[in-house]
Amino acid sequence: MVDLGIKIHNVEFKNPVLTASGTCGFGEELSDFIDLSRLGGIVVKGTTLNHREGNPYPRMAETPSGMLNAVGLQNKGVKNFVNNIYPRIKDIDTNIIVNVNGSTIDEYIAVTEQINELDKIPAIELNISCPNVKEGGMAFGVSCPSAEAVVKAVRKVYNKTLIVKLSPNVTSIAEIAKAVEGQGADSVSLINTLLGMAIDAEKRRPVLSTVTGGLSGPAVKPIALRMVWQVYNAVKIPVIGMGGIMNATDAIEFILAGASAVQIGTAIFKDPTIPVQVIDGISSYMEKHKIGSISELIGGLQM
Amino acid sequence: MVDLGIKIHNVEFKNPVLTASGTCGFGEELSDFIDLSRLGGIVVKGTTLNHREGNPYPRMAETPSGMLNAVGLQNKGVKNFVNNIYPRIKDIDTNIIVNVNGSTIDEYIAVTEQINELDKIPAIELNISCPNVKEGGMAFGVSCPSAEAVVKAVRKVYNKTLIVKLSPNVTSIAEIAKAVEGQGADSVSLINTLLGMAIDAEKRRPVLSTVTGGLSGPAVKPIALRMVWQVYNAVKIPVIGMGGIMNATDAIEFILAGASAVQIGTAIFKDPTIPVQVIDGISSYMEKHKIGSISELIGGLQM
Amino acid sequence: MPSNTKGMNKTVQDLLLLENQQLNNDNFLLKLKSPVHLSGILPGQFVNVEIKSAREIFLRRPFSVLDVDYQNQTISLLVKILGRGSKKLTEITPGQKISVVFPLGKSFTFPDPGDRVLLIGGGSGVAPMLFLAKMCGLPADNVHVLLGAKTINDHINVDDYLKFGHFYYTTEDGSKGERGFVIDHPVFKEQLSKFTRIYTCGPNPMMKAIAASAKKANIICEVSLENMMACGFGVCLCCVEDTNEGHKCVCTEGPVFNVNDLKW
Amino acid sequence: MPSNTKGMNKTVQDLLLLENQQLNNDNFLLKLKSPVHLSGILPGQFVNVEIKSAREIFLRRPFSVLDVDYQNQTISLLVKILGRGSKKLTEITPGQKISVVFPLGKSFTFPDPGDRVLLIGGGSGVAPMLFLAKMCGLPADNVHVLLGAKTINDHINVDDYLKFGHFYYTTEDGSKGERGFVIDHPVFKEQLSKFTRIYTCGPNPMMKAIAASAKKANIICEVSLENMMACGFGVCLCCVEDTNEGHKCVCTEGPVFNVNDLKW
Ligand SMILES: Cc1cc2nc3c(=O)[nH]c(=O)nc-3n(C[C@H](O)[C@H](O)[C@H](O)COP(=O)(O)OP(=O)(O)OC[C@H]3O[C@@H](n4cnc5c(N)ncnc54)[C@H](O)[C@@H]3O)c2cc1C
Ligand SMILES: Cc1cc2nc3c(=O)[nH]c(=O)nc-3n(C[C@H](O)[C@H](O)[C@H](O)COP(=O)(O)OP(=O)(O)OC[C@H]3O[C@@H](n4cnc5c(N)ncnc54)[C@H](O)[C@@H]3O)c2cc1C
Ligand SMILES: Cc1cc2nc3c(=O)[nH]c(=O)nc-3n(C[C@H](O)[C@H](O)[C@H](O)COP(=O)(O)O)c2cc1C
Ligand SMILES: Cc1cc2nc3c(=O)[nH]c(=O)nc-3n(C[C@H](O)[C@H](O)[C@H](O)COP(=O)(O)O)c2cc1C
Ligand code: FES
Ligand code: FES
Repeated sequence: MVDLGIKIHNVEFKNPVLTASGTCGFGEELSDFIDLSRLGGIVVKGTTLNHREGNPYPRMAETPSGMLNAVGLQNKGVKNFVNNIYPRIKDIDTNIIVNVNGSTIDEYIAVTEQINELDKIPAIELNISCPNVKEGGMAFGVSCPSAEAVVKAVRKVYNKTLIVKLSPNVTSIAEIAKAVEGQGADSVSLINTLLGMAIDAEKRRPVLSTVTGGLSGPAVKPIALRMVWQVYNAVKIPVIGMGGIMNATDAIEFILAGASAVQIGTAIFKDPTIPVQVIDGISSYMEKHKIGSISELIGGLQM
Repeated sequence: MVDLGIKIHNVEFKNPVLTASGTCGFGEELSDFIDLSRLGGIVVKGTTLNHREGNPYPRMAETPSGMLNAVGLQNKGVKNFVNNIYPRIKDIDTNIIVNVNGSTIDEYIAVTEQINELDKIPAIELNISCPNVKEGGMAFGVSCPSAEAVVKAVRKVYNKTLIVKLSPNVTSIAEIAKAVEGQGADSVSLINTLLGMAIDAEKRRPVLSTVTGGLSGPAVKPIALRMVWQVYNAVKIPVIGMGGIMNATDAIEFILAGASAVQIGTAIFKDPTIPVQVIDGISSYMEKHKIGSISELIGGLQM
Repeated sequence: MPSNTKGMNKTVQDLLLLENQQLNNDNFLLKLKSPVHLSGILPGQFVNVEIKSAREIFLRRPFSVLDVDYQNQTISLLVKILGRGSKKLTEITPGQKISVVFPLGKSFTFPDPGDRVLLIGGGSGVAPMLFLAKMCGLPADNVHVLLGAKTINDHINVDDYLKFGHFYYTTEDGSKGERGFVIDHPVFKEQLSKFTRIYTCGPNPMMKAIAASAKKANIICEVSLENMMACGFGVCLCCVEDTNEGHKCVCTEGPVFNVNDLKW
Repeated sequence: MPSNTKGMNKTVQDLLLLENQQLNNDNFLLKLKSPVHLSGILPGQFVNVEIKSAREIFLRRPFSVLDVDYQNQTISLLVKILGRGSKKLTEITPGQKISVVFPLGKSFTFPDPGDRVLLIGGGSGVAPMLFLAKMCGLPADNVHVLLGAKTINDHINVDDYLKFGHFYYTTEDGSKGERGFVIDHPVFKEQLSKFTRIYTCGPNPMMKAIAASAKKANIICEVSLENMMACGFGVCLCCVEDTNEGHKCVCTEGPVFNVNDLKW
């Protein structure tokens, strides 16, 4: 038996495969398809202080080997999560992580404080990289000072594991990673979606109601891998990698590039059993290559 | 008959379809496949002051709907271009544009000065965005001050049409575009390749000799479209769009987003007749939609 | 019978293509064999189909259930060629396997005994209407099915379903049935008040026109929407429709909606 | 006869797949019909094949020419399943069209009359060796063909070519011909000096070992390289091999190189 267990800061994961925020609902939606307790973790849909309706329809465009989305953080607000959702999902035998969002630093703080009260939430993923909201979101994640400010503020009110989710829409993601590490982030996760656009040539209109949206899926994998590798070489805290992972080989590539864990996003839309297939595939790979513990693979790229 | 003619600064193009630098050699290599005089223009392989061997093999990795390259500006230097290549290609009835590169500003100037002497080269494309060289290249294109410095220096020695080729590996491409416009660029072209990486999970090694390389092909189209649209809305000079164009519909999307002309790159590797197919496809589209002149389409996105 | 939300668990399965029959220019009937039972799949629900062989088709494509043979575990789809994905799907040959996620969405609310129902289908929206006619449990005299198309060649053969109700047709060029749109047909224009429920699936403009008349006449009306989907099972939030209660997911809270809940 | 560089213009054509024959576990013979004449295509040249039906195969795949029937305008390829692209290619059924760019690269330098040549093929490198044996214009007694494989099942049937030369085989497990690698075969190990030219195509380690012996014995040796390619016709500069004159494009300045030009 191979050992798939990893640790991010002080949270133990039975395996390094999590489902990505915004692509797995609150986990429950996948329970028909897979045994949720097999997952390393579930990062639930982005949560804000208040109820948000998100952006108008259409919110989606298919692109070569990928898709654009412009959901815009539709969610019923943190109160609803605490009162209605948390009780339903808290006993799933995996790590439930909440993806925390805000248009202002105060909102990030307010959401974090309420999540902090929830025993069974061992970590938050601070989303400073959502490209689909008018205020806040990605704006915080594309400059070092603003990224530092929000992480610093949240760190003050949160002493469990703080993961900061980085935007790929920057000149140097390694610098942003170092900046948030400097403010006490326990881990960074990357990448969020790349800002893209789709046009309907026949109608001569943008496809998305918001004109631009976030690109995800296999198309972005080469960029995501490069960024994980750059960030891994720049910071000491563990890196959680994602972007276009469709199978175990993709996941192993991210782990070799330096990811301690990976998240599966868009792939779930294609086939909600992929996260479990990835876990099984990593085991097989390790057996084939006689690797006893997944930690031997992390950053194991031979140069 | 529809009018496909466009003008960039004071260069007239019979149609808005050019072949992109590094993907069409010096044009000649395509002459078996297509009638070169049908093209709006040919942007020849990146040229440097001195002969460059480029990066070691392997230089290529296939990715989902795209590819990474790490050629690293292999070329025989500007002297060789002037003496051996220019005489062979100068009479092709299309606009031949030279893609100018340097590791230092002085090198950019030196190359430009030699190209400036060539009657039949109406424009240069200043490449400040090559991700595959250790010195210079993309470094110039990712910050406003360095982009301004090189454009300012080259502008002084060049009074034909100066196109500056921008890097997508930046937080705000619109700002870089405005900066180079401010230094007298006559046009901007975008996007160059996105920095990416590929890993061989079985060998646990990077696929490319240089670890990272430049991503191109349909995978990047949504990002390229978004950037063309952002830059079009930020500057007054004409924009030349590229990134993943595979057919006429793709080209029209770029034109609607604000491109006065487009370049076809990676698509040529799949099928060297694509540039001509794109020209014919744009004509058909215009006929179908009763558009007399291509200029009516430029930036014609209905919001 | 209430709308079905929990008939069987959602599942991803490789279904065997048994038949691929061209019905007319651009409509195909695909019959697929499932390795698992299909009990509880009801009219209005849909499946999400992977199209493997096509370059640059990344996401699955949703199709309504046209029919189910619960005993033989087969499911039929009506596929109209619209773009690249639907085209490729119609080119798959019997004997090949196709990955399908099912069952998805909520079914139509079944009529009460004594209801007189009008089912209106346009384009590929015919599929759920035929399945509903077959399954709704009303005597054929109380089931009236109005099908609209551009021209006679766009109508498919519905012989197998004629026993479940009275059928009416419109074409825009008058080549079959009444000339005009479905709302121009006498059964809709003149006899609407005879019906206690209307069900419809088809192009949005058609459904909106129907919904307006139904509201005016105060008749219960359910429509099946075809919003663009990425996942089909409620995790991506891409397929939303703006309703009186805010954005709702068409894939899980629909595709069937009571028009009174919509902002139409 | 000098090496061919300008036989016919390069072209992109849809070729009709006439035959797709499985030769053994993972080798297939594809015979394709061209709408244009094929004159001037010579051994060592290759074609670049589009693999349409496969998701996430973006670039074409290069394959050496195994044979040409100039009169009937057919071209044969030997395709060994290596990864996704070659696998998909072997699944295409006769009657379908495949887009192919050809002819690409330079051919082998043809031997002079009186030359005694040794042709050594390993794996799919067998293809250009068979074509060369057929085309080189020497009497069969002067053409010696040594083919290496892992085991007997990896050798393909070469009956059609036996008349063009003397054939020898090696397998790593001794199941056909001599046990060992090609360089362990007596014809190579003991009789090398009898040859005036060596041609080889196969895995790099094999070719490097052969090249080393050839250099030592001062015998002209040409190898055909299989570097990764994006375009196949000289525009991308991805396929370079480091030579004594710097980086050369394998697709246009090769794939055939004299080993003295390489940095091996
Ligand atoms: C719940 C539901 C049930 C459906 N039932 C049927 C059915 O029974 N029979 C049938 O033929 N079709 C049905 N459709 C529509 C079918 O999904 C689309 O025709 C198909 O996805 C188009 O794919 P394509 O690749 O051929 O088109 P593309 O080449 O992707 O696009 C062509 C056009 O179709 C539109 N389109 C693409 N994807 C979708 C999508 N997911 N939803 C709606 N429009 C889309 C695009 O905007 C574009 O204008 C249903 C759709 C939904 C959401
Ligand atoms: C000039 C030339 C002539 C060739 N002739 C033949 C022939 O006659 N018969 C034959 O079976 N094969 C031949 N090959 C090799 C053939 O091109 C590869 O086997 C094929 O491209 C693999 O594609 P794939 O999708 O199956 O593999 P992939 O799934 O893409 O990759 C599997 C493995 O193959 C390697 N590979 C992928 N693409 C290439 C490439 N373009 N060149 C070399 N290696 C590659 C990858 O590094 C990877 O390790 C030739 C190659 C060249 C360059
Ligand atoms: C429809 C959709 C919704 C998303 N919503 C969120 C979100 O709420 N919060 C967040 O941090 N990331 C969100 N993401 C980004 C993903 O979590 C992930 O970072 C990105 O999609 C890249 O991974 P992938 O290519 O595997 O999908 C969303 C992505 C998609 C496609
Ligand atoms: C193999 C290769 C070599 C390239 N060389 C150059 C170059 O020398 N100079 C340059 O400005 N861009 C170069 N590019 C970038 C292309 O010109 C173009 O900007 C990019 O590939 C995006 O367009 P595409 O997706 O249509 O290829 C190169 C691209 C490729 C794939
Ligand atoms: S399609 Fe994903 S939530 Fe409806
Ligand atoms: S493969 Fe493009 S230059 Fe050789």
